Amino acid sequence: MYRIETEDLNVYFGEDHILKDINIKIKANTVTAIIGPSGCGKSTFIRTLNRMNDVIPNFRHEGKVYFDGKDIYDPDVDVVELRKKIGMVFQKPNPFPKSIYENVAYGLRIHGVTDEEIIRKKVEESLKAAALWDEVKDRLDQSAFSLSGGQQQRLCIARTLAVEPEVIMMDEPCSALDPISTTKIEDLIHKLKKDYTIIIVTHNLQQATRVSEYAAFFLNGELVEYGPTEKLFVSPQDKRTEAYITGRFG
Amino acid sequence: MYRIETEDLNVYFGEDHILKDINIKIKANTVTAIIGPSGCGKSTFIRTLNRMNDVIPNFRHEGKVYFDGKDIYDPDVDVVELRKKIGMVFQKPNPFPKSIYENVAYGLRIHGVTDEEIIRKKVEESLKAAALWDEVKDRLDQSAFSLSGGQQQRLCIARTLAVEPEVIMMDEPCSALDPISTTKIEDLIHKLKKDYTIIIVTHNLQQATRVSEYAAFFLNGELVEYGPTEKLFVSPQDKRTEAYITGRFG
Amino acid sequence: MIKRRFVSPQIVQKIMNSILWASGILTIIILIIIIGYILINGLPVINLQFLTESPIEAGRAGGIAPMIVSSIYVTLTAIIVATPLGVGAAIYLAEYAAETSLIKVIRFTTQTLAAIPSIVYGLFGLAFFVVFCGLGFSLLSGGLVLALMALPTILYTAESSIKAVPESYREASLALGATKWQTIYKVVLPAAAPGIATGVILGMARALEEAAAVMFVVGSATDMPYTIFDPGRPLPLHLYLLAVEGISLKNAYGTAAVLVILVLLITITTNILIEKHREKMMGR
Amino acid sequence: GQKKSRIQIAGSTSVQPVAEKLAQAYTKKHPNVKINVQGGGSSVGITQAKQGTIDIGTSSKDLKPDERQGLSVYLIGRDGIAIIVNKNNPINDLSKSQIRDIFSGKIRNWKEVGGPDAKINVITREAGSGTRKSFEEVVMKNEKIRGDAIVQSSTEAVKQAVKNDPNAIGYISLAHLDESVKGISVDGVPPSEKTVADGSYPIARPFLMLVKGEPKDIVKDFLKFVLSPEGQAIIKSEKVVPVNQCPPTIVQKYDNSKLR
Amino acid sequence: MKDEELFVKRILLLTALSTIIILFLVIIFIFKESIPVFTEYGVINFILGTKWNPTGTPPQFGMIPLIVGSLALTLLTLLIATPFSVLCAIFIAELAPSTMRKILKPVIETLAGIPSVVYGFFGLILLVPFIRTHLGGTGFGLFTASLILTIMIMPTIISISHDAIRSVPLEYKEASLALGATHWQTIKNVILPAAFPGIVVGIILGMARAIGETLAVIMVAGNVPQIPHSILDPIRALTSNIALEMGYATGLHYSALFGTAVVLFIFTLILLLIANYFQHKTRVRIGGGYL
Ligand SMILES: Nc1ncnc2c1ncn2[C@@H]1O[C@H](COP(=O)(O)OP(=O)(O)OP(=O)(O)O)[C@@H](O)[C@H]1O
Ligand SMILES: Nc1ncnc2c1ncn2[C@@H]1O[C@H](COP(=O)(O)OP(=O)(O)OP(=O)(O)O)[C@@H](O)[C@H]1O
Ligand SMILES: [Mg+2]
Ligand SMILES: [Mg+2]
Ligand SMILES: O=P([O-])([O-])[O-]
Repeated sequence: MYRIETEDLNVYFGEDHILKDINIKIKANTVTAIIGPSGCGKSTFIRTLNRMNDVIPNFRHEGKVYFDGKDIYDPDVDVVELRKKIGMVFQKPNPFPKSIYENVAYGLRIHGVTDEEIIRKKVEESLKAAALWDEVKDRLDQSAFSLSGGQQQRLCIARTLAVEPEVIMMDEPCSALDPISTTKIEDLIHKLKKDYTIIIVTHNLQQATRVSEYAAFFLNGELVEYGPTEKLFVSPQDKRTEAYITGRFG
Repeated sequence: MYRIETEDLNVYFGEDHILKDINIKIKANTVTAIIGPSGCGKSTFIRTLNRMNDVIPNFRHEGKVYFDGKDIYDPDVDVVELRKKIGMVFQKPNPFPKSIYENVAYGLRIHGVTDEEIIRKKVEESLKAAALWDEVKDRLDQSAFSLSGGQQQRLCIARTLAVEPEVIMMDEPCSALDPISTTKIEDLIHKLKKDYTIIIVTHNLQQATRVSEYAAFFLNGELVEYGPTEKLFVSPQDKRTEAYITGRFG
Repeated sequence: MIKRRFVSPQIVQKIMNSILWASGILTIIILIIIIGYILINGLPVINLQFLTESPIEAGRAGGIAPMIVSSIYVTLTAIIVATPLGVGAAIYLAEYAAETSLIKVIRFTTQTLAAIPSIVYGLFGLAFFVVFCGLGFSLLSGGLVLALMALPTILYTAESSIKAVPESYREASLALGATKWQTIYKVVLPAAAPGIATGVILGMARALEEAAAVMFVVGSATDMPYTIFDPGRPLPLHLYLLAVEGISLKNAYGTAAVLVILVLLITITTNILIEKHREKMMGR
Repeated sequence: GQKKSRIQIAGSTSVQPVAEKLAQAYTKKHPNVKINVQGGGSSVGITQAKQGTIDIGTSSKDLKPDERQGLSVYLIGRDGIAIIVNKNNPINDLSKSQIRDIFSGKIRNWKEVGGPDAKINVITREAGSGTRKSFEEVVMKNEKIRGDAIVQSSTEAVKQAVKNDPNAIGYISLAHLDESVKGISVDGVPPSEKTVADGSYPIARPFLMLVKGEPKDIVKDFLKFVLSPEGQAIIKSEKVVPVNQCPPTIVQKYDNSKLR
Repeated sequence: MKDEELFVKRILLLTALSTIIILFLVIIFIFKESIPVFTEYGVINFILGTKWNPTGTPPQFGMIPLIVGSLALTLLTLLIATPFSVLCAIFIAELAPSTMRKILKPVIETLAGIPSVVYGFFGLILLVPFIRTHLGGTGFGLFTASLILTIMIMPTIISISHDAIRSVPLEYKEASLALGATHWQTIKNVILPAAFPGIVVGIILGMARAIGETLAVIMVAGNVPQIPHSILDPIRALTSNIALEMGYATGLHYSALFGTAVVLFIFTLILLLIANYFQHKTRVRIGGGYL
């Protein structure tokens, strides 16, 4: 069984047809890269997978999205539970206007953990997993805004890890980061791969080849090509894929 | 004589040292590409060339910036004249909330042109030069916001052309555009090259090779390498340049 | 993750949902009942005669035409005086002033002006405009007092809408070789216009509804005023006197309804105008 | 013939309705004259008249000697002050001393004056009100109105309060008395224009018009109109006692006779 | 060109300075008229006096009952108005369907523009009798006045709080939801704290309106210059004191009413300073960036 599977998924924002007949099957514990030029629907796609698009007033979808075999748009699905299981990291680092510590603790607190000792441990653990602990351990009380962009992004990853999701989706997590931060986050993805199913949106094709096992190329809301990363980059089946990966646009 | 020349240019925002000892010489009627990862100072650099950074309260510079042999930071330089000569197109298309026509006419009006006939001619000419005329000629009265992103970006270019600058600087003009718009703008750059000196910031390395004759690689505020584009991409002198153009970060 | 709470967040969510709906609806109902009550009692009083005639016997009979004219005079005076001052100051604060101590002083001053009770403005108007400046009891004195009261509202709203104009517009203009003032005048102000208009409307609404501040300065003559140098009696003051002096409860309801309708009309038309402007600018 | 001119009147809000009626009648006869009647309060009338910024000031209370300096003061009528209770209150008659004790707080329950067992809610006017001043002078003498009495800012507000509260007592201008409340007898005398006029009803106060120095031209003409039978008839129609029905000893105190 | 720029800048500076000039004029003219009461009656006697009886012999001009009255009225009003307004703002911003919000927003704005006299009139006709029959007393008093003021300032607080809530970046909300927080948890833990400074602005403006309201309060508060012992007791606010007696006052009494305006002015100034401090503190506490 696939962890995530879509069947003829179509997404509309009001009149606009944003995603067209998307069929994709994602195995557990793999890293899938979503690539494609700006505006092709990458973000919309992953936001459909954890029903984040529900907050957009005129969002509408057709088709099915299965998570562990269950359609997540079924009326009896608990969205809160779903989002707990499918964590998400956004393109722009978006820490809360709270302290570093409270940012990571946030997820635990809302899920009912009150024992401060457990929270403290989990915060440390998550920050370590996100390769941020050493840099912030002496300033956990400081505002998250005092961190650099790369650190903020890793903080957001730590915040996501803290609630122990099964899937982590990242929307261009490195696009605003410097080389060193980028390297750190890529290393992190390598480390997380064995425990989590990871979906990463990126505009950096080299990054896609470095971190992912599968790659999906979106264009104008269509899934043009999907398969093992190496195959997609070395011998693309579709002309448009080839044009894109050779840098003819985007 | 070079059109633009910097001599040990250092730029600070408050305490932050953003640009470090930049020495660059740009010939007239060439296209120079500025490349480098996010935050390395590309935008800051080109904004220093038309004194756009003056609007930032804690901006400070050291060193010289010559435009046609004259230091633009001399007290007797008329900034308004300078900016007229060095046009600029921004990363995100930023048309004014006015009609298409008024967007292009704006520069003429502020420079004292009142004859509507002259303005009309110039608007048409500029829109033609920006390869936008055919698409908008029947709807000049409509809001500029009714255009697509790519059209808006070309409108911004037309707006810049209308005031007849000598240099055009573009800050990642295609980063938010679809493939077709990107191609149109690249074609446009090729066309403009013979009349204007062009500086283009881009994160798309293929684009840099396609449009530019010279390339400058920035990293952490330093100008790591500068030279003919082909040479820089084929046989980079610096390890960091090589790492970057082979996609190891960014 | 283990749950360690007896009431699940989902349940809390449901409870809070109900509380929010209940309090939201309740508040709105209460507020609407008041309007409804005024309108139900006041609308039957309103007819052409009521709107176009002068009051007879201090308002026991007849209409409220001079009060409508008085209200228009004082409100317009207030807006005409306060708008250039408020918008000018807003431009200065938003575009020219760095965070100097002068700015802090002006900001605190504006806050203070906004917080001064209207009755204090009334006393000031009496001592300054009426007596010191020799304007006497007149609609001009009233309008000037109201201008002072509307000023902070206009200033504050205009400042924040000017600040909300994207930096990219300014940069685009400057990059084309525009001077700072050209940029402000031709790009920033048009883009901020809807917000500034809202501020002016709010200031206008404040001037239109004020009774206490004008009580001691307009004189409360019931005659039709011809110029702003005449004394007059704006609608809210008329309402207060009618209700409190017990001249006519029926006409008090009518006057209240006219005021409510005026406020409604102003809000609705400006909303429409602003929407139109936005549509034209943004193409949506 | 006559060129257009204007008279400015300001002052007591109690006098204002009467003054407006007078002005209307006068301008009907003299279309070239325009009269503005404004409120502001008696003291506004006094000070503005003194400064000469208005032509005629009005007051619903007597002037102190120093206030009167430099002013011509004309009595245009007298207004009674009615003691009112709720219509459901069985009390019809109180003595002046009972009223005094109620307002000073010595009597606090209606049953002490023969009514039901209920607390008395005392309603008074604000300090400085002409009505209150006259009430205090005639009824309270040296006693003070109890400190926790509800203060209402106008005649009608007092009337509203008494109309709605079965246990309330208050006092208002006789001109405003109507069936919505009950005006009780004082020492057996019911409040009416007649009893005020003949002096048997004890609580009343003057309505005054004030002019700086001597009145001239149209101002003088207007004042003459006010004191003429026609003007006095208007005053009477407003339930104010006209001057010719007031005791001459009172009229003597003012400058009415000098107007001729 | 340069000259014109400078000229414009000067003019604009002048308009900005006009606020300072106006404030100075207000202060000078209000203080000037009040000097007699301070010099002849005495600052201490005036501000700390416990009796207001301007027509007594000798007249007494003690401010304490009025200060207490205004203070109690303001606090009680805020106590009632704040929770309801904030809940209502949350409802409109976060829960109400978008068509409902589009209707409610202008309705609330209209309500904020309804003349306060209308509210006072409503209170006099309906609320006073209601309170008397159901809660006792005369119906005029602190509680009635608070309710009227509450109704009056709620639209202000709702409208500003609503804007503050709506302007919290969507990113925060999404980040919280993406972690599996419920909507209410997100509102409570992320949206409200981030909107807090804006909500405080709304409360301050509402408070300023409550303190400054004159005529509506006169109509329902009972206007007794006394220190209230229960919330049903009648009180007199500083503003009411001025409006009630201004028409008749002369001499020292006139000056004492301008003195009341001075006290009122200082009163608002103090509250403003407290509010500023409070707002500043919450800003700093909330995070590195100003929100
Ligand atoms: N809330 C929305 N309402 C309407 N249209 C939207 C909305 N969000 C996105 N879109 C549109 O949907 C399309 C896909 O957007 P999406 O953000 O998914 O692109 P993307 O591939 O993530 O682009 P990028 O690389 O720039 O992030 C775009 O045309 C965009 O304009
Ligand atoms: N106004 C400012 N004040 C302080 N620091 C600034 C300011 N603008 C930019 N910086 C800093 O200057 C550095 C260079 O920024 P710049 O925008 O020039 O980078 P860039 O190369 O254009 O990046 P990108 O590709 O993301 O546009 C960054 O570290 C940025 O944080
Ligand atoms: Mg995206
Ligand atoms: Mg940049
Ligand atoms: O002067 P009065 O309003 O009390 O009649």
